[in-house]
Amino acid sequence: MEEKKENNEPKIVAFLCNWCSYAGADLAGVSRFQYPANIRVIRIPCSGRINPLFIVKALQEGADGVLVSGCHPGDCHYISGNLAARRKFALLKNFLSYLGIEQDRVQFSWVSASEGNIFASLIKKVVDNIKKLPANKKLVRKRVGVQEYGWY
Amino acid sequence: MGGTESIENKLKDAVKDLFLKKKVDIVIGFEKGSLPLTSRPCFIRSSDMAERLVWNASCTNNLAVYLPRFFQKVPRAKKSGTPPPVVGIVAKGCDARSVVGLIKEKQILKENVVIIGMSCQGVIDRRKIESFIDGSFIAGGRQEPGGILEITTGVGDKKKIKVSDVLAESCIECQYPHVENADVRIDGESITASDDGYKAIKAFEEKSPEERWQYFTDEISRCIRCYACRQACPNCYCKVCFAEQTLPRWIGPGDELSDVMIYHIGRIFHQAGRCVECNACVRACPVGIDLRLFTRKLCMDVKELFGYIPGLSIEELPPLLRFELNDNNDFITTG
Amino acid sequence: MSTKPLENPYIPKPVTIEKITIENEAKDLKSFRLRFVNKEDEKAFTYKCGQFAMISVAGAGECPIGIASSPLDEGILEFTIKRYPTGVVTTALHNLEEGDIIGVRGPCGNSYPMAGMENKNVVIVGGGFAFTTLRSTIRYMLHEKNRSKFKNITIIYGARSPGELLYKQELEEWEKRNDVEIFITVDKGDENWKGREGFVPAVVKQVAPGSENAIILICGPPIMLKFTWPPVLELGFTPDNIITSLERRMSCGIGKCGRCNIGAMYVCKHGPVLSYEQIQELSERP
Amino acid sequence: MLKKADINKFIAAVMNNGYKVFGPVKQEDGVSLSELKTTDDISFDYFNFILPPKRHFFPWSELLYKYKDKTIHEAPLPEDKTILLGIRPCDARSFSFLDNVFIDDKAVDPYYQNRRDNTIVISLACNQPLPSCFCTSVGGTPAGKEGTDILAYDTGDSLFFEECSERGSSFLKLYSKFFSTPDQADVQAVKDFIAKAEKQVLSVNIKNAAEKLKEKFYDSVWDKLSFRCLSCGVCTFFCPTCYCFGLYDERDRRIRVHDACMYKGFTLEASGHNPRPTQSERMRQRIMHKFLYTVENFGKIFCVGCGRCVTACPVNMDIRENIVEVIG
Repeated sequence: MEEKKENNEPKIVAFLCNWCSYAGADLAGVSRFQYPANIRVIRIPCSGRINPLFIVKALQEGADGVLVSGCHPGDCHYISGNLAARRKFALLKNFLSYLGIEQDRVQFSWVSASEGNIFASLIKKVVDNIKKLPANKKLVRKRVGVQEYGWY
Repeated sequence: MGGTESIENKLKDAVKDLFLKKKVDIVIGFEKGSLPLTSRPCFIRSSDMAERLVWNASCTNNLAVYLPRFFQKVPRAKKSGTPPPVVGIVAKGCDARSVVGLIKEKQILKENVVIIGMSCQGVIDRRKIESFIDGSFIAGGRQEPGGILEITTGVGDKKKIKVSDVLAESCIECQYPHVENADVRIDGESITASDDGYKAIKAFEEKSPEERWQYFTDEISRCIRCYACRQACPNCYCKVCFAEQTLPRWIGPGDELSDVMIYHIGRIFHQAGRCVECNACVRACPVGIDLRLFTRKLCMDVKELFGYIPGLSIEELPPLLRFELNDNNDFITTG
Repeated sequence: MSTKPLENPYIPKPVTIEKITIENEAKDLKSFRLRFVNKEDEKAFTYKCGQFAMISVAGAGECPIGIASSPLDEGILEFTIKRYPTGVVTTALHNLEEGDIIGVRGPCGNSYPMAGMENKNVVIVGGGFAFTTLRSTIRYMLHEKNRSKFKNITIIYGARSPGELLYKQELEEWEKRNDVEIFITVDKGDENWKGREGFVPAVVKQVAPGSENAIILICGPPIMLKFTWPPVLELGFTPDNIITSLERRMSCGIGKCGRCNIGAMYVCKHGPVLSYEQIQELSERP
Repeated sequence: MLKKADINKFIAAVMNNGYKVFGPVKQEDGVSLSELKTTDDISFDYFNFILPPKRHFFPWSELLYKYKDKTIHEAPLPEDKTILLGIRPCDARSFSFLDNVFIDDKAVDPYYQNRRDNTIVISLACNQPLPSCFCTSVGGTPAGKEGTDILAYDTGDSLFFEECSERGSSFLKLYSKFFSTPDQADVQAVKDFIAKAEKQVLSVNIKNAAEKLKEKFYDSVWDKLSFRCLSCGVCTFFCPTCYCFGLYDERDRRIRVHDACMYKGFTLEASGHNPRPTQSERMRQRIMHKFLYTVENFGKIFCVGCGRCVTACPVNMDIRENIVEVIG
């Protein structure tokens, strides 16, 4: 039922932590590392700020993918924000794929402020992964009510 | 053999004793319900009220859901400094684990709760009984010694059904039927702990993502958004649920299917590391959504990833409040 | 078979925000002057003093607000709206700018008994920003066409502090007039405040307006109402001559959605204006 | 009379005339009121539908208008010609109650009215009341005619149709070729049928409930009753006569959705004030609304005795016991 059409220009929401990944993205830009323009960056104070609902909501609002990136484990500006977050992320990723949402739809990574090149290659990888998926149709706001769905 | 009736008498005596010794102010237990083969929560406030208590396979509710309200400030409460009451609770294994969870989350005071630990023989699933009696309804019924239910059907037939044949799925799969931390213990026969290793969940995982999504969609599309699953859950004590928050408004109030899904994803995810698999949400659901298949996935993951089982110890920190530097990092995408 | 309705009562009419006035120091009270986009809507929207309307902000929702302009103010509608940090619609409203379009639905509810007030002394007691519908009434009564219909008019208006007084310019104008007596009080004044200090019930006692052939309109927060009833009754006002206005959360404004009822009385349909006598008959005293 | 074997032909003829037919359809978890796709789907093997049929007139969620380019685009009013088949008399009765609310002289709800005008209700007399039923105590009967256009009796292998409104009889006339004239035995069978069903319904003594409730407003009984309640609102969602709703904006559109008086947020004002702050007030509101306020406003108890709230409640709050306890 899903059309298997290639998803050429996916929209990806990237939540980047202020202290590492956002700075990493900055560095990638300053250093002129090329990466695909599919990401829409949202700066967050720490990957620990991520409420799992942010990710789910991004998918609902039509994002084809979500990337959350923070400091490397142990390097968190707030000491342990990313470690606490990692447990949530592990559960969320498993849970969403259990419900039938593609594994690569939601991705997590660690990028430090000095890793501009890694940031660029990460984005390339993430975009490539998501391009292989069909356009996000599953959790997207459909404007279809439960009633239209058939069950009364 | 200790049938439910003798357990019931023991329970009554124990509760009376608690009142006589002034150890409790109130006891939450079960009384006979208004429909055949039902029991419902009741609040015992004196020793002579203890006669109302019943104990049988239809004592399905998780009574821990009532506990937080004894320790919360209610809008009309008197401002006097009366101390919170000591509350006794008739608890099955799952209820007791919920109590532990509530104590851990500081919703109730440990010293103000008296756990009356029952030996649980499992509870029935009414939907299963209904399937046993070929589309008729339960017009009457009672539980006989030896775990037999005698059911009168709508057409007047009498049928005997073994309790064990109509046990709720959660009881069949129950890993911890025993109340470990009981203050008062009512002994008797109980079901044996089973560990099926989350067979149903693993079987579901085997299906293709499309099939899984279809199943999830089919189930959730029946939701009428009454939020009974949330209200029946002892863990859902939030003053304002994310589903009803207005600033920001996470989900719209309409019949948008994705909103309903997000409600369920959100609610289930909030149970991560807290859900004791008591099945209260499933039972409360008036349209019979198979929530269990989804809630248990998180229980399984929490157990497998973090080795944590909710409700066993008060001291152990819940999994999402802890972390290790060498936690599972396999899911991380590297650049 | 019943006849088809002329108009769908759930559809708001578009209005343009013509002017926004910040009314108080805390800046959480703003007056919005609105003008209908369509002339026919303006004609259809005939209201009386004391009625309210449902104000819609697209994307945020709808809430009931008392009409602050007088029916004689042609072409415009005015509302004074307090912003609550927890209120979705009021917050959205306060973020709007002049020229934006919002929706208005109504008018809803009943009105002050203007006909019954004619040829009588009128006392108006207001507290806080509940003064809005009273302002509508005062403007209506002080209009040159109407002033002769009413006898003495006494206004008692209190606010928490001088900065919280609404419609300052108008208050000044009214103070200058000699056909209306006005007493303004604040709970606590500041260094520049030269007027009265004290709570509204106390001022009512001091001023002691005569109750003979008089009708009194009281509008304010519940705590003020509670303490204003006894002195007013003592002054000899009969319960049917004490008029007040209630508020409740509403959604439909036409007596259907079921949330504003106090007993069998729906505030949006049978209210919001009730006499003290009617309030005493309610099962639940507001 | 209509032979059950002929019902397919009858329904097919109705569908050919442009009617959408909603009837009892066998599904995985029991029979539910759904749109008939083919005439073979009908099943008369049910007691009552799980969900109340009020949703056909007053859907759970309904689009009122869209706001685009600074203008309001009204949603078209529903115009589908519809047949509701197999509604139980208790539920049909609820329609006549809802009419009072939505089609009153001051403000008419156009959505409700349009649906109501375009729908013919064919109810099916109840042959097997459930243990949770109490329709006779609130003024209904298992073969009540209120709110219905045509009432059918299931007499075994055929259906006995009785016209209950003008609309019903003019509708039936169009399809008279499917029907045979009932004989004496059939009429007798129907009479027996009603008598038998009526006997089975549980009776609850709620005489003068309205008057007694008036005095109970500040009674402590509400605290006691409501303590068990989880305030989940299942009772209101399942109640065929509960009609409270809310208007909400979802971005560019305004929708109307069911709401429930059992929720804390139902009456919560922006200022933080809540006139019904605890479950005790909310429970009082629900019971008073059904048994007192509507009696004062419309002269009717807004309960049809279908028993849905009794069976659906997760903690077995039984409205029959509650009302007796309050007025006791």
